[in-house]
Amino acid sequence: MNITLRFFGQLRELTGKQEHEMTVKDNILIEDLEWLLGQRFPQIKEHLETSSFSINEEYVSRNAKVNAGDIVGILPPISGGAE
Amino acid sequence: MNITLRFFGQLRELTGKQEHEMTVKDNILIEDLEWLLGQRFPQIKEHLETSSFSINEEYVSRNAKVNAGDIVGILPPISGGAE
Amino acid sequence: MIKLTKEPINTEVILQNLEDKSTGGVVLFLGRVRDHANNKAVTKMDYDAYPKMAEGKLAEVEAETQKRWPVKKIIIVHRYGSLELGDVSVAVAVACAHRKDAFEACRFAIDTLKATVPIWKKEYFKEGSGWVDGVMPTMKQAGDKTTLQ
Amino acid sequence: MIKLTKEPINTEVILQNLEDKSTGGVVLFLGRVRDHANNKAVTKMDYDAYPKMAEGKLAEVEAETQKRWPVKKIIIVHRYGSLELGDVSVAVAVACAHRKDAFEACRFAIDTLKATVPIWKKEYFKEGSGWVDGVMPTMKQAGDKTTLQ
Repeated sequence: MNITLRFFGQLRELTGKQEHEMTVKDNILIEDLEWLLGQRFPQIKEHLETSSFSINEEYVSRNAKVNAGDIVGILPPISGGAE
Repeated sequence: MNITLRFFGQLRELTGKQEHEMTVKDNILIEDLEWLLGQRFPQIKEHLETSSFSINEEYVSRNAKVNAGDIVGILPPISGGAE
Repeated sequence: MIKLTKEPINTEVILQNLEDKSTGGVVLFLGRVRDHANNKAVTKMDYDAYPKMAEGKLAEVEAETQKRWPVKKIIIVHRYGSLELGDVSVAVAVACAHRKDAFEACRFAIDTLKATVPIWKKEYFKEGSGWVDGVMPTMKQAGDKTTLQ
Repeated sequence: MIKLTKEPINTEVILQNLEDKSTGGVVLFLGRVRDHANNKAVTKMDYDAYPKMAEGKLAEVEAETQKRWPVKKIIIVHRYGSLELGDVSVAVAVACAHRKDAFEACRFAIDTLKATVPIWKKEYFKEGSGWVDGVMPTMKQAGDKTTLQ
């Protein structure tokens, strides 16, 4: 199935990509996608552990299932607002 | 000696006076002045106990001494600002 | 900066005067005349003040707040006289490097102001009016709660 | 009301929109771009956002704050894009009948916003730049601290 990845902040800079289409096995879990991303984008491998994932604009846990056509966000630690 | 009294808020309304000159015995204590005021202005007698006193724009306690020429404020409970 | 004034409080000017590139957190508190009190409709509000003393106490609030928190800028303005519904009666604005300090300092300043600055409110209702019950002023700041005897 | 915008944040308009005769207490928090971070001079700041998701999270912050406090009006505006020193990056304004609620609600809203809204900051120094270390977003609000695994 096909899904769309979106990278933000430092991850966007490191991958050089804002959006990226990817073909993955049906109903892949986020934790397996995380492993795949580490293979495909070794430059962000060390950041994936501290990143969060979203599916269609909602935070999800590592055991969430991805469906065909989903938009998966890979979100480094957030730092909005002021301290 | 002569002193000047200043009334505020409800006390000003009840006495009908903003400022009032008064002759009192030298070095009178605030607590004795409070008693005198209750005699002179019976309409505020019940309010004096919950009021505060100032001498020359500083809060003072009941055992403070008043000097000639002092400005004595009689201040009902304050309610500035918003809740 | 502190100010006691009969003029309307201009929040825009206050925020302009609070500009400071070294501060990341600004907290502004505004007290406004509310249209109700104890379930009764209020129509307007008079503020009586002991002006010279109130200015001295406002300055003490400013100094004590600066002593307790790393405040870069602080502006306290209190209005008195006759106010309409919705009018701002008091503004406290604080700028600090960090937001935690700005919140705490602003809260301390308004709480201490309420406990020490000699200002009295008279509420007007559709029928009648009355002075608002207040508190005995504290000798110093809200920190020590020694009430005058 | 919530807004995510690339335009400068107009605090005057925010305060105007917060006018309400039934509320006696208003607290406005402003986050601004600071000229220093970790003892290094900052020259400007870029804010990256996941816009659609950030708007959803801002709306959740608004709703949760309204659920927990008797908030009459609440306005949350976050800016993103390229900001200069002193620019307001975020504004949270709350109007309540009483000031205690206004302070607590405003503080909760900005703390929760920081913990949940997907926005990233990149600091620029005289030499070089770097993404600001952040926090793992919490699943829900700052109230429950469940961090995503």
